[in-house]
Amino acid sequence: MNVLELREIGRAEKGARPDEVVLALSPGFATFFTKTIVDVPHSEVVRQILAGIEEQGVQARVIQVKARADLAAMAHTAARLSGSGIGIGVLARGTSMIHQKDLPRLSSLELFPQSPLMTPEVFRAIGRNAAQYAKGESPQPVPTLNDQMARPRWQAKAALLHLKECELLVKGAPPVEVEPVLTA
Amino acid sequence: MNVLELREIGRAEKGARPDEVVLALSPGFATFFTKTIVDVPHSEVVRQILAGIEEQGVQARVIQVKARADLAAMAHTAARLSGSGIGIGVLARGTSMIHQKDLPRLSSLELFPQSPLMTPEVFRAIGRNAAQYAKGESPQPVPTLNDQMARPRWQAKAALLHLKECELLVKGAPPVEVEPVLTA
Amino acid sequence: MSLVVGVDIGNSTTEACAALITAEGVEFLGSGLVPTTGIKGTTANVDGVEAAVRAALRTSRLALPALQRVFVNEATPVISGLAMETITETLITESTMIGHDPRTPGGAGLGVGVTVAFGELDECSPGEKVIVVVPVGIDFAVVSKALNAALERGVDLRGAVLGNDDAVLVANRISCSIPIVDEVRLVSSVPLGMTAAVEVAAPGRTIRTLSNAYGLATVFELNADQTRAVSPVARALTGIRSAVVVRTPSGEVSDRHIPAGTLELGGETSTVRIDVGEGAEAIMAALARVTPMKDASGEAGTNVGGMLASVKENMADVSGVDLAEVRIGDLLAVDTFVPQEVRGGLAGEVALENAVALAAMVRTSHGPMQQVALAISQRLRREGAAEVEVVIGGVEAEMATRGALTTPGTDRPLVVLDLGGGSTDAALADRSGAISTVHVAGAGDLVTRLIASELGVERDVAEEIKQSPLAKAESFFHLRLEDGTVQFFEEPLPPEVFARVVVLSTDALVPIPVRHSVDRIRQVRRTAKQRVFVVNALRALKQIAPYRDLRQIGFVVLLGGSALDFEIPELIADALAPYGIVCGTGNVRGSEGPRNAVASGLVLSRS
Amino acid sequence: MSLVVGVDIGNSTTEACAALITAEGVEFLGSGLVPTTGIKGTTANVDGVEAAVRAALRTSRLALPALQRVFVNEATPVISGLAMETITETLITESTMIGHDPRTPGGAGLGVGVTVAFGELDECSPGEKVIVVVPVGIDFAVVSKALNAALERGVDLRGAVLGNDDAVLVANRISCSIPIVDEVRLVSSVPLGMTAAVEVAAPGRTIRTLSNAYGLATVFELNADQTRAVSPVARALTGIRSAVVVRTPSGEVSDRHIPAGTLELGGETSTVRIDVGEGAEAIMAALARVTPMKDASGEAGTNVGGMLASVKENMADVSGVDLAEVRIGDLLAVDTFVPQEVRGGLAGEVALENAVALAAMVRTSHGPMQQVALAISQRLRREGAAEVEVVIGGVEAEMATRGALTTPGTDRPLVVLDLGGGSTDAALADRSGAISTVHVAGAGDLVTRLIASELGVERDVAEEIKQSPLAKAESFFHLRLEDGTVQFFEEPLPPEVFARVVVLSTDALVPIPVRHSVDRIRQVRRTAKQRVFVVNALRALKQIAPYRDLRQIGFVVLLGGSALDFEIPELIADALAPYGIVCGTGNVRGSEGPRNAVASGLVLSRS
Ligand SMILES: Nc1ncnc2c1ncn2[C@@H]1O[C@H](COP(=O)(O)OP(=O)(O)O)[C@@H](O)[C@H]1O
Ligand SMILES: Nc1ncnc2c1ncn2[C@@H]1O[C@H](COP(=O)(O)OP(=O)(O)O)[C@@H](O)[C@H]1O
Ligand SMILES: [Mg+2]
Ligand SMILES: [Mg+2]
Repeated sequence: MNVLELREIGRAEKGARPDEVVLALSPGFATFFTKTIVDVPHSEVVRQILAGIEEQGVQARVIQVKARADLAAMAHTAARLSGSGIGIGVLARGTSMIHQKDLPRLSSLELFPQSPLMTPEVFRAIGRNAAQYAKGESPQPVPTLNDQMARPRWQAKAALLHLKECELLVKGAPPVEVEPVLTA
Repeated sequence: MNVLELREIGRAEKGARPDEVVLALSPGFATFFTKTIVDVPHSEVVRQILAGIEEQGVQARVIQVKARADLAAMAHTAARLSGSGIGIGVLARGTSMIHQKDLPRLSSLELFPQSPLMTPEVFRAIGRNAAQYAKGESPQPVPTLNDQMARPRWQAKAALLHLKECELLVKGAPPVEVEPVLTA
Repeated sequence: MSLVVGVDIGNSTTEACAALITAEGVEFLGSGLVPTTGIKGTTANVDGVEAAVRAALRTSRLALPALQRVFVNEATPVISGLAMETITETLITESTMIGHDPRTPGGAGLGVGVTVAFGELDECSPGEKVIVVVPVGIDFAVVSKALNAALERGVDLRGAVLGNDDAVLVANRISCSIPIVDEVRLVSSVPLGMTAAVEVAAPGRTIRTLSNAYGLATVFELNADQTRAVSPVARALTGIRSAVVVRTPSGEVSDRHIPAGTLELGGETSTVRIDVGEGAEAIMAALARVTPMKDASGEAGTNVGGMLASVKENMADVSGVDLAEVRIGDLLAVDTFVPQEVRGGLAGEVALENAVALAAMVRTSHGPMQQVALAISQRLRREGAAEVEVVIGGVEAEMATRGALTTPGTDRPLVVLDLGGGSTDAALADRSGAISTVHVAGAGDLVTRLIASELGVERDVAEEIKQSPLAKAESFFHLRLEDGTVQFFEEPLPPEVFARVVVLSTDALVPIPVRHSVDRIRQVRRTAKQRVFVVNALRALKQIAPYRDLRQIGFVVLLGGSALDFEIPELIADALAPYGIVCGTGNVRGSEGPRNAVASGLVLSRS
Repeated sequence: MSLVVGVDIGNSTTEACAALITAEGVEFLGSGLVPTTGIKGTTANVDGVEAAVRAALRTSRLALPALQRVFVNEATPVISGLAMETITETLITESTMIGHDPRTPGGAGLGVGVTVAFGELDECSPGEKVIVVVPVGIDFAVVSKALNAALERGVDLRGAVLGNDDAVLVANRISCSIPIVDEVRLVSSVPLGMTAAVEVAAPGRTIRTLSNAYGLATVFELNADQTRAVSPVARALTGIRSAVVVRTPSGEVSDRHIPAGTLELGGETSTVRIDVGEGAEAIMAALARVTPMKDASGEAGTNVGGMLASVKENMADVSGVDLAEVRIGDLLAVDTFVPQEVRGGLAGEVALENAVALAAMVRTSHGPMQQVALAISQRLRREGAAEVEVVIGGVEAEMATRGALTTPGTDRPLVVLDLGGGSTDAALADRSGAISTVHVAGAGDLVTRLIASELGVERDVAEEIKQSPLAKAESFFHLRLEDGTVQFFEEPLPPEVFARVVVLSTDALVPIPVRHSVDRIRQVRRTAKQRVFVVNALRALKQIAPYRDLRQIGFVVLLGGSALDFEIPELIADALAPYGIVCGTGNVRGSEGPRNAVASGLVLSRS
C-alpha cells in the first residue's frame, strides 16, 4: 500500500505550455485524510489520475489548495493556472470535477458529484478525459453511475468529511504547487 | 487636421476576450511628438491602425508604455496583455511591429523597421493583418518596400527622435490603458 | 368580389393562399404554412387546413365569416418508404489480426516474436524473441516491472499487446523501445505460442509493413500461395497507425458480400430479380430494363422486403383500395455505408460496410377527397365561415405549374420540380398548355437517412446537419465556420460544445457527437444531397422531357421544402447547366420563394 | 570469388548493389543510391555511377581496387514531358457583375437601386432608390458622413459598392443597415445610372437571390428570354457570401471553352485529330481508338505542341537518332483545373478554369550504351579499380523482374510496376520466364504538377505536399495533424507557420502559402495520385496482362521512387483487389524495399 506525500515546491504559477493539465487537491487531501469516503487510498487516486493524463501524452502539474474546500472554485483555479486551460479538482472524500478556464465558475466540463461511486477506474478516466480536452479533442464524458441508494447511505459520512475539511482551511493562503511522492 | 489625445483609463490589464488586438504606443507618442519621422500625424497613425482592426470585426485596446522605448518589448507586452495573444507596437517615429505572446521577445510576426517608409496605407494594413492573426488566419505579410536611400537620408533624424523618446522613459512605470480621442 | 383561399395539402406541409377575386382580377392577401395533420388526402387533414386558412387570412383585415370559397387540391395520398440493407460483412477468423487503431499506442517500429502470456514471461529463456500479451486488469507498474525484469534476464522482448489503455505508460517505464498496441478488449483471445508481428508508426503516420502483402511475407517467411491467402489482412490494415498480426494456421480476414435479399421488379412484359447485394448501380440498371415499372416486391424477412410490404399496406388502409391492387410506383437505390463492428474482432474494430438504401413510393389516384372536402366545409362553417363552399380544385400538377409560372422570368415550356420529403415530383407544362407528370421515389427523408447512416448519428441530428452549415468550437469564445471565417461570442459557449463540431441551427448550436472533422461531415452532407436530388432531378427530367431530350426543356423551377435547402438548388442547377436549362428556386408571386405554388395556382385557376 | 557491383542508371536515381560471387552463390554486401547525373543513357551518367559504386562498397571492408566487374543495365534513354493547357475561360462583359467574395463585406440583405457615383450623391432626390459607388481613396469617415447626409435628406440608399476595404467601417457609421460590397479594385468601371442589386449574406452563409436566375428575374423584372440570357450570372455567383449585379444593356458572363490546340494521334492504320479542349476523357478515348499509337504531335504555338516537339528534339540530341525517326510512345491526359483571373473582372475575381495536363514519353532502344560503359570503365580505373571490367547487362525489364522476385512471397507470373518520375513501366514475367514490357507516360512528376496547379503553389512546395502528411499550427506550441491527433512542442514554432497549414517534411515544417484547409489540400493530393497512378496502373496492366485480362495476373510488385509514397501503394492495391491481384510494395532481397531491383537483378543474372 502506497503512501502519498505532497512535497511543496512553491507558489502555484500560471503555466505556459499548452500540453498540461493541472490537478488541484483539497486542503485535507493526503494530509489529514489518506483515503476517500469509500476507502480508495489517496495515493491511488493521484496515481490513476496522473496515469490517465500521461497515457494521453500530456503533462500534469499538481497543486494543493489551502483556502477553499469548494470543488468548483478549486477546479476553476486549476483551470486558470493551466497552460491548456483545463483543470481537475478532487476533494478528500473523492468528489471530482473537470473544469475549463473560460467557463463560468459554477459550470464545468464534467462533474462527479457522488463520491461513493468514485473508483480507481473512474479516476483514471478523469485524467484521460481532461488530457483529451487539453488536446482540443472532445471525449465521450465518463459515464457516471447513478446510485439512488448512495445518497442516504453515505450522507452522514460525507457531511462529516466535508466539515472536517472546512476546518483545515487557511484563509487567504494561495495554492501551492506540489510534487506527489509515492512510497511503498 | 486631427489632434490625438490619449486619455488614461487605468492600468493595462490582461484581456479575456479572444477577439481583441492590443496596440502599444511608445512614451513619446501623441505626447511629446505628434507625427512620425515623415510627418504622418499620430492621429492618422492610430486612426488607420484601428480602422484596419475594426474592418476585420475585431476589437482594439490601446495602451501607452511608459518605461520602455524598445519596440520588441512594447509589442510583446501588448501581445501578452491581449486576449488573442496578438499585439502591435508603434514608436513615435513610426517604426512598428506585430507580435505574438508565445514568440521569443526578439522575434515577431511582422516587422517594419524602416520608419520613413511608413504611410497611412501601411498602418491600415498593420491593423488588418494583426486582426487576421487574432482570428487565427494567416494573412499575406504586408509588403515592405526596401528603400536603400532611406537609411542614410533619415538616419540622423531617426537617431535624434530615438534619443528624445528615451529621455521620456519613466523607470518601472507600468503600461496604462488609454482611450484615443480625436478632435478636429 | 369574393374572398377565397386556395389550400394545398402536402405530405408534410399544408399551405394556403388568401385572395380577393374581383372583376379586374386577383388581389392576393396573405399566405399560410403549417404542418400537415395526418396522412395527406384523409379527413385527419382538417386541423391543418383550418390552421392554414386562418394563417393566410391573418394579415388581411378579413376573417372567417367573410370567407366564400375554399379551393383544395386533389390531394392524392403518396406513401413513401425507406429501408437500408447492409451488403458486406467483415469477419476475422482465428483472431489473426488486430486493427482497431487505438489512439494512444506506445513505442514505435516493427517487432516480431512468439506470443507469450504475461503470466508465463518468467519461463522465457534469454534470447527468445517474445511478443508479450498482457490481460486486462494488471496494473501498469506491475507490467513494467515484470517486463524490465525479463529484459534484464536477456529475454528478447520485441513487442507487447495490452488489454488496458496503458501502452504509453508502459513504454515510458521499460528500458527498451518496442511497439505496444493497447486497448485490446478481448486480449484473452489472442492466440498464444504463435509468431506475431506488432507495428506502430510515428504520430501522424501509418504502418508500412503489416499493410503490405509482401511485408507480411517477409515477416512470416511466406511463400507465394501463403502470401496470396494473407493479402486481405494487409488490405484491412492500410491507413492506420498500429496493428498486430498473428500467424495462425488458417486465420484470415474476409470482407465478403452477404446475401441481402432479392428484389423483384415487374415491368410490362418482363420481371427482373436482383439481389440487393449487387449494389445500387445494378439495381437501377435492372430498374431501367423493366421501366416503366409496374410493381416491386422484396424478400420476406429483409428490411427492404418489409418496407415494400408495409408501404403497400399503408396505402391500402389510407385509400381504401384493395391491397392486391396497390402497386409500387418507383424505387431509388443509393449506395451508402454504415459503420459496423467486425465479427471476430478482438478490440471492437469497426468497419465501414457497404449498404444499399432503398426509397420506394406508392401513389394512387383514388382518395377520399370528397370526404375530406366535406369535413373541411363542416369545420369551417362550425368556426364561423357560414357561407363557405369547399371546391376540389384541378389536377395538382396543373395547379403547381400555374403557381410556378407566377415566378418572374418563367415561361412555358416549363418543368416544375417539387423536392419534397418522400418523393420528387416533376410536372411539365408544354407550349400548348398540356401537363404531364412524373413521380420518383427518394427525396429529403432519404438525404437525412444517408447522413445519419454514414456519420453514425441519430436522424434528428442528421436533419440538423442537412439544413444548416457547420462550425467547430475552437475555444469557448469563438467558432470557426465551415467557410473558414470566425464568429466570436461575448459569453462563453455551453460546455457541451467544447472542441466539438456543431451545426449552426436557426435557434441554437447543435453539437455533433462524432469524431469526424468539419470537412468530412460537410462532404457526407453534400454527397448525400447529390446522390438523391441530382440523380432524381435527372431521372425525373429524362422521363418527362419531350423526346426524352433534356435540351427540349427550357426552364426548370424548383419548389418544395428541399428547394429551401442552402445547397440543393445549386447542385441541381450545376448538373442541368450542360443541357442549356435555366434552373433556379421558384419565387411564387415574386414573394413566396418555393412555397405556395399549388395554393396560388388553385386561386388563379378560378379567377 | 569475385567482387562485383550491379549498377542501375535510372531517370532520377542511380542505384548500385555490391556482392561477392562465389561457387556457393551470391553474398550481398551493400547498396548505394544517388541522384542520376545527366540524362539516363549518356556519358554524363559517369559521376553518378562512381558515387553509387562507392556507396555500395562502403559498408563492406572492400574497396575499389578489389572490384572486378561492374554490370550496368542497358539504360535506354526515356525522355518525358509534361504540359498543361487551360481549356475554359470566364469573361465578364460590360462589368455586369462583381463576384470576388471579399472577406469583410458590410451590412446584410438585398438592396436594389440605380448606381450613382459618390460624387453625384448630392444630386439625388428624396425617395430615389440608390446604390452608391465609391471610388478608391476616399476616407471612410468622409464616405460615412456623406451617406448619412444623403439619408437625412431622404435619399433611399439601398446598397453601396466601395473601392477600399472599408465596408464594415462604413456600415458601423451609417444610420441604416444596407448591404455593402468592398475591395472592388476597378470600382471606377462600375456602370453608372443603371439598375443594380447588392446582396450580402450573414456570416457563414451564401447569397440566395443573385445566385438564382429567377431571383435576378424578380429583382430586374425580366421576361423569360432575358432570364435565360442572365442565368450564367446566377451560376457564376453561387456559393459566395456577397455579390453585385448591374443591369447593363447586354452584359453577360460567359464560361466558354477556349481553343486549346489540336492533338494529332497516329495509329497503325488511321490518324485521329482531337482538340485538347475536349478534355481528358475524350483525348484518352481517341487514344484508345488508335492504340497502339505510332506517334503524336501537337499544334504549333500551344503548350502541348511545344512540349511534344521539344521532347522529340531532346531525344534526337541525346540518342543520336534522326529527329524524323523519333516517335512519341505514349500519352496520358488528366483533367485538372487552374485558378485564373477572370477577364473583365472588376475586383481581381479568380475562377477555377478547367485545364488538361498532358504527359508524354519517348523511348528508344538505341543509346550510346557502349560509350557509357567505356566511360565508366575509364573512370573507375582512374580511381583505382585497376582490374575492373564493365559489362552491359541484360534487358532492363528482365533484371527488374529478377530483382523483384527476391521479394519474399512472390512468384511468377509476376508483374513489376515501376512507379518513377516521368513514366510508369510494367514488366510481366510469365510462368515460362518470358518477359514483356509496357511503358506509359505519366508518373511522379505529373502528380506534383497537378498538385501545384490545383492549389496554386510552386512545384517545390507541391513536391513536399506530395511526399508528407499535413498539419495545421493551431498555436505556437502545437500542431494538429491531418489525422486529427496533436503534436506539442517545447519551443515555440517559427513565426512563418503561424496559423498556417504545414507539411511535416522529414527535416522541417514547410508552411503552405495558401488559404485552403488541411482537408482540401489532402483531397487534392490524394486525387492527384489517384488520377495518375491508379489510372496508369490499370492502363499498363491491361496492356500487359495475358488476354488483356487482369485476372490472369497473380502478383504485382511495386517498385521505384513513387512506390515509397505513403499513399500510392494502397490506392493501387485497392484498385487491383477486385481482380484478385495481390499487390504490394516490393521488398528486394527482403531488405531494400522498392529499391535496388534492377541492380540486384544484374548481379543475380551473372551468378
Ligand atoms: N430550410 C430547409 N432546408 C433544407 N431542407 C428543408 C428545409 N425545410 C424543409 N426541408 C425539407 O423539406 C422536406 C419536406 O418538404 P415539403 O415540400 O414540405 O414536403 P412535402 O412536399 O412532402 O409536403 C423535408 O425532407 C425537410 O427536411
Ligand atoms: N519518399 C517518397 N515519397 C513519394 N514520392 C517519392 C519519394 N521519393 C521519391 N519519390 C518520387 O519518385 C519519383 C522518382 O522515382 P525514381 O524511381 O527515383 O525515378 P526514375 O525511375 O525516374 O529514376 C519522383 O517523382 C519523386 O517525387
Ligand atoms: Mg493507449
Ligand atoms: Mg471589407
